[in-house]
Amino acid sequence: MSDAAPAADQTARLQTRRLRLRRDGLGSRIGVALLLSLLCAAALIALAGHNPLEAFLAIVQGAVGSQHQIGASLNRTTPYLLSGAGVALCFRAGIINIGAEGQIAVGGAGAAAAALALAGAPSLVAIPLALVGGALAGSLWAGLAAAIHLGRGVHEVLVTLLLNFIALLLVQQLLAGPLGQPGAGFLQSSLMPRSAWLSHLAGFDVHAGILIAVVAAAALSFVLWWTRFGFALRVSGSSRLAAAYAGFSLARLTWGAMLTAGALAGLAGGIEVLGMHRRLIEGFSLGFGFKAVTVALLGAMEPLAVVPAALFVGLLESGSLAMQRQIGVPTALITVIEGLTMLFVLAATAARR
Amino acid sequence: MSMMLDMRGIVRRFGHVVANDAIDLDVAAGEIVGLLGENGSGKSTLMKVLFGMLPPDAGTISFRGQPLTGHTPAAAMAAGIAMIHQHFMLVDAMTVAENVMLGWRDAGRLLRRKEMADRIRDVSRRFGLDLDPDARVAALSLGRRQRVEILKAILRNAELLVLDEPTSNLASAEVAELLTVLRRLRQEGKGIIFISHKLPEVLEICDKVVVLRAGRVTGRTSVAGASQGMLAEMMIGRDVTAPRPPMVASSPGPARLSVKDFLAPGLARLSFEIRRGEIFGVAGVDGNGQIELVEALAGLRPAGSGAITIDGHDVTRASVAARLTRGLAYMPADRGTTALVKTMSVAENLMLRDSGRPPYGHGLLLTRGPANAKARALMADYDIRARDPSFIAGRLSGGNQQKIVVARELDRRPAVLIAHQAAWGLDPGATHFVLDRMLALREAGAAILYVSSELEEVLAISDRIAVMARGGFAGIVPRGEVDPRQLGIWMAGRAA
Amino acid sequence: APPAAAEEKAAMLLPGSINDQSWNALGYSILLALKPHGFTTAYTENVADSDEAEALRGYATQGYNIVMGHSGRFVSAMEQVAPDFPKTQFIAVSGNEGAAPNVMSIDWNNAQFGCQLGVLAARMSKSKMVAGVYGLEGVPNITAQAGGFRICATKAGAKVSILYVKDMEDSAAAKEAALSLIAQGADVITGKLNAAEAGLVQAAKEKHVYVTGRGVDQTKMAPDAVLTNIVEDWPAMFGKTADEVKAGKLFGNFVQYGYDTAPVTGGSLVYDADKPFNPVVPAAVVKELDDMAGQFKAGTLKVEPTREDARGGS
Amino acid sequence: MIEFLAAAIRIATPLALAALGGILSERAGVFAVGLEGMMLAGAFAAAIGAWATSEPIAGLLLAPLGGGVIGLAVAIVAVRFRADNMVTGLAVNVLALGLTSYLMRILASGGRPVSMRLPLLTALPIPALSDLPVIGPLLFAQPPLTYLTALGCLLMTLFLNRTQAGLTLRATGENPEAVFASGGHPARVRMLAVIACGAVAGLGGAVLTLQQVGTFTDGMTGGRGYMALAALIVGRWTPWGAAAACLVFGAAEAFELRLQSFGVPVSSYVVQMAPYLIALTVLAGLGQSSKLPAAIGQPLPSTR
Ligand SMILES: Nc1ncnc2c1ncn2[C@@H]1O[C@H](COP(=O)(O)OP(=O)(O)OP(=O)(O)O)[C@@H](O)[C@H]1O
Ligand SMILES: Nc1ncnc2c1ncn2[C@@H]1O[C@H](COP(=O)(O)OP(=O)(O)OP(=O)(O)O)[C@@H](O)[C@H]1O
Ligand SMILES: [Mg+2]
Ligand SMILES: [Mg+2]
Repeated sequence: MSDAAPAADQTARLQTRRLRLRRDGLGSRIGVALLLSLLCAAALIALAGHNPLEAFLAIVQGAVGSQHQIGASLNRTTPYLLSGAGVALCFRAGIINIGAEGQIAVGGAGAAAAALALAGAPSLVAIPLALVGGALAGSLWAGLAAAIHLGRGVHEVLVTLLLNFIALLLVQQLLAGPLGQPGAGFLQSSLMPRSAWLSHLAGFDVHAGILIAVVAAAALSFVLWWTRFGFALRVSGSSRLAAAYAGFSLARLTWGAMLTAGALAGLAGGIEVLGMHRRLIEGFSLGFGFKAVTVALLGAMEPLAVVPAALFVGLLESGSLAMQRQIGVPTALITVIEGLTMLFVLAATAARR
Repeated sequence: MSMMLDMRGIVRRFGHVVANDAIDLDVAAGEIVGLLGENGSGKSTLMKVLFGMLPPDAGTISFRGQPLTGHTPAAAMAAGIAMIHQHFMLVDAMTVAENVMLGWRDAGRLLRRKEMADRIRDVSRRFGLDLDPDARVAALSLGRRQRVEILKAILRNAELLVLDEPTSNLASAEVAELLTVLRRLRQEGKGIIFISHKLPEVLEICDKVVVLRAGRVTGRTSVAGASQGMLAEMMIGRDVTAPRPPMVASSPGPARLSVKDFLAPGLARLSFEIRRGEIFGVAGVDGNGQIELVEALAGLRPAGSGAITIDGHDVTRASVAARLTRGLAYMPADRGTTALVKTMSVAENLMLRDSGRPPYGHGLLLTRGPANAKARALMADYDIRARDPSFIAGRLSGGNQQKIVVARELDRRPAVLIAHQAAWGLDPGATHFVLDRMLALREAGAAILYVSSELEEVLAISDRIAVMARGGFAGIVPRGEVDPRQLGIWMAGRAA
Repeated sequence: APPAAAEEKAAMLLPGSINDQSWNALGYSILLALKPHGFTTAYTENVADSDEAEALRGYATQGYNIVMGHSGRFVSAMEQVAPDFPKTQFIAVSGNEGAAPNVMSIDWNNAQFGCQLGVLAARMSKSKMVAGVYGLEGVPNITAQAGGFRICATKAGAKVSILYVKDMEDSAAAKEAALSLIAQGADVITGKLNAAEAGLVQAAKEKHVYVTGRGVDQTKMAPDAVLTNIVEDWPAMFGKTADEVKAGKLFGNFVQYGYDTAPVTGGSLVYDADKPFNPVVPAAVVKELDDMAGQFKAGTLKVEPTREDARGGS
Repeated sequence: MIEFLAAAIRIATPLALAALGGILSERAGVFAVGLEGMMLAGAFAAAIGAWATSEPIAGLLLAPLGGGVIGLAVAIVAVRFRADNMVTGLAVNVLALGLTSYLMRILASGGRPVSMRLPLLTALPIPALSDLPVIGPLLFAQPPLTYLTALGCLLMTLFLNRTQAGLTLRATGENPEAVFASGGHPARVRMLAVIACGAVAGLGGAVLTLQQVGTFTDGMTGGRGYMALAALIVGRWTPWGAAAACLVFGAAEAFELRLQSFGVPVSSYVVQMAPYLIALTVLAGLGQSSKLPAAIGQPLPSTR
């Protein structure tokens, strides 16, 4: 067979996919949803007595107004991208994993423990091992959820949720105990050894995490569309009966998806610790997990599309800080925008299902 | 004579399909009208329009002198129409009494449970329905469930009763009981619309018959003096009866599929063998263990005890994947959610069970180029009419969807094929095609288990025929020795 | 950016909402207190932990001379950001470490005030059982106050029980914790919580026991139940530093105010505008507490609580 | 001991009210993940009502409205637009958190923070009964919303089992087609059920503001909605069962506080895990939730 045939097939496939996107108008419907939530936000800003345009301008400037701001936004994007891609993978398989929050927390602790243990090791050893430590810890936590879910038939939403609460307490316990910095003014670990700091990219205040995250999202997209495992996940997400009929083990798929998502969330935690705080600090993971769900949804559960989705949330949040600094619109507004966006996107994408 | 129901010029379209094309239908009090027609001829649609579940695109309905337009099921019921759907509309988790009270004004806003239970017992006794108001519907047989539906209609004083294929799920004893009840209702002056594909019972119970074809009325006749052949001709029109594929007596080879002392929930102990080049047909009323049997063989349900071997290899506890590797193919009856993933493309559905093997995949990876090429080839071979392999399977017509399943399962050159309702919902051409492929597979030496509730189909292609009743085989006969009366007795051998 | 014409600017980052009627509201008042010292002010509330560095950097970039973080948790982020802004003074409220040259922590001596509350509680208790409700076990200023409370109340002859709640903002849970302690016989309750402090006062009010609060507002909530409040005098602590920063000085140390740093003591016990204690507190007890303050000032009395002193349980 | 039970009852009350609401929603076939947001909105509305009028009754009237608004959002997105129930629930939780905090800020409008000191609903001892030994003070000297919770269990049980509306609601969660075919409106039933769920859960939130704390703070429900959700599953979707499960959770939390007082050798963080571990253990012990309403989470077929 000539090489031309598959290539032709591929372009045909891409074309139909693009056509399908256009015909279903998925992209434009998400666009309308975003627009609607911004309109609602504008109304709320006006209600608070501020000028919505001015506020949005402040958000934009705060998000991309300078090289530094861009870097900050990218850093903010990183954990959302990583954990959101993992959540998207689970959602694809029909597993509602809302445990990213706890997995990030535990992952951060794992990375911190590894980095502290590796004091003295060169960066080339310390950073990868610490990140692996974070990913492993996140996986472990997600695995625990999978085990309870599969073993005892408890709904995954409840398991992952309850484990979130436990994970946060666990990290506090670690900080009050073995990982804590003696005499520190707060629940925090000692500073990581410098060799474990995730370096900044030249010229930007952005750490290497964003690269890892983009690579991970691309890898996940590859897994989803080009591997048998991804195929099985997609089948089971569409119909569990069909997946069983196809000979895929639902339990194994659940393990696979949960462990992968856990590893990514753990990695996100590790990157936060090594790249942002340079130490494990109480509450560093609060709220990431639920936003990962927003991001996965916004990205229509497609890891590559999670990139712009995470970027959107990252920009929005880093911009919103600037908004409050400059014109005093409360940041709670951003939570409102996120909630509204989720709702509108849900309605928009479900309408034609 | 003034008609109880008067439907005039009903038109209903679904996209390009004209399901009802200017249909007129009258029913008088104390009359049973048979509604006949091939699959997809528009019977159910017409009834849904009558019952207010679908708005018509044109036409008028008048019931007992009152016009019915833009109505809802609630309004239809209030007017005195009751509908018994092909798939029962009962809540399994609730009791008979609760199902009866659901949505019924007389039950009161504050439910009068005791009074209702008494009334249920009363009517149930009067019509010989034998229903316990406190029984949970989930625990009732299909025949009983249907009686619950009839009970609902009687209790609500329905004047017009619509029964959409009420007998297709019933054993013959149950059918007889149903017909008795219907006669009784006719005596009481109710009107009845009776939809069925089974001509003998139509001739037995109906007063007149209306025949639909492709959404139009192609015949009306009074039953007196009508014959089955006449009705069949009105239904099928110029199309001659489906040609029966020629069967050559098979030369029995060694056993390929063997089932010994097999026991699983919902099944009685089963033992049988299917040999090389043999089609083993399983007939019987749906719900007698067919689904349990095929799914257990396919590896989708846990086995209780006993042994299943394929070509001498024990697969009793093997996974679905392991059975696939041993050469077991399976066409499930549930096309919608098991056999196909409707949101995925034709190509992806063709590789559903073979994604780990060339040309679809290699190791952990999918090989999309070769997979698409293969899909094109299969689409040509099996006449799957889709624009290209990336077309979404759920948007194809039912027949083309089924062809995907057939292509996928046969292309693997299976040693053993389990086909469950393989021609379900297919038009005659497509049915013919599927049966042809089965026979070709038989020639190639496979062992085939062909399970269908359509006796005709089973008789047409099986070397041996078994009848399933109450989870076991009521009897097995070779093709040459089939006695239709005996088959009927076996089929009815199921508790009411 | 062009140098702002001799404009002095101070910004405050708050970990929670300024509406919590407790810790963050206090932080907001610190900021307001800098206005008379000639600063224009700005604040950001609900700063997530992951945003701390970013928010600090944002204000520093905008040319704020003083950038404050209203929790010890900000120290870590300040240490990261400060080297890039050598002219900005970063101050962590209630941290306990500094970093030269421009990250400082300011706190008050929790142990001294905790100790005073311990004696007050022991004296006012009829059951000789007193209790404290805290959050974040192991954080130094919590350890200091809870430990100081236990050491001194025990010395004064009372049995002490300490409970930690999961969330310093969850008043319903804190109230429940207080109720459980009262049920066990405690008749004076103290604590160091944020929004949840109101739960303690509410519980004491309902069960007719005594409580200490964290601000005169809480006296208004339950004038009969509240014995006194620790009113943290952050404006004074910060005002002093702010003036020096304005004069061009930078600090990289940890300053702890207390009775020994008078006249700025970092805090005081206040019942309402003109009284330090609820009138039910006997004069003898008031005198005893005043004497303690004197001893702290003179350095003759020192309390140095350990994690063990602040442990949960009785 | 009595105190311990009293504590369990207090902690259980907001959970139980929310769980009662959740039963309405889940029995009608919509997962009640949004309980947290509904409670929070209810707590907020109650606080606003009581603060603006200085009358706790006004808060009591507004609370169902607050929760109901969130219920309406779920109803529109999950029922009308047929979006995934779980994710919709999570989304409204985020929305409620943001919206209540934001509106609090608007009230404060940049200046001095509003200091909400709300009048609390006081205990209403039932004459005679409250004088009974032991159970008198325990059961018959409660504040109004606690009585309402018990009454709610009773009414809800009657409603579900003894009324046409309750029958229809249950049937909608089991088999909406059957409801449709018997003349009902499954979509309407689900919408109403979810809105009612919001209203009842809103009262659950009001317990916190009007009966326990007397003020509103951001995110003050602190995960109680999720515990209520777990409770109604443990309680097998029955009002008394869910209430019993809430009492178990309440007892677990009361136990956790007392455990700390005994001075166990682990830190408070470990002890604080107890309620969640207990919930998880109970759920795992129950195993497969076999009696889940059959059609829960399944969108209604479109009429198109
Ligand atoms: N909801 C629908 N959407 C699109 N097409 C429909 C729909 N319902 C029915 N049709 C089409 O209308 C035609 C008539 O269908 P109908 O169900 O009335 O047939 P029927 O006579 O009841 O067939 P059967 O004997 O199989 O029950 C068919 O072509 C069918 O595919
Ligand atoms: N044949 C059917 N059997 C069962 N359910 C159906 C059938 N056809 C449609 N439905 C679904 O049942 C629901 C009917 O609910 P309902 O009648 O309350 O909604 P509606 O008709 O959209 O609106 P309204 O309440 O305003 O009349 C619809 O969601 C519809 O999709
Ligand atoms: Mg039909
Ligand atoms: Mg039919």
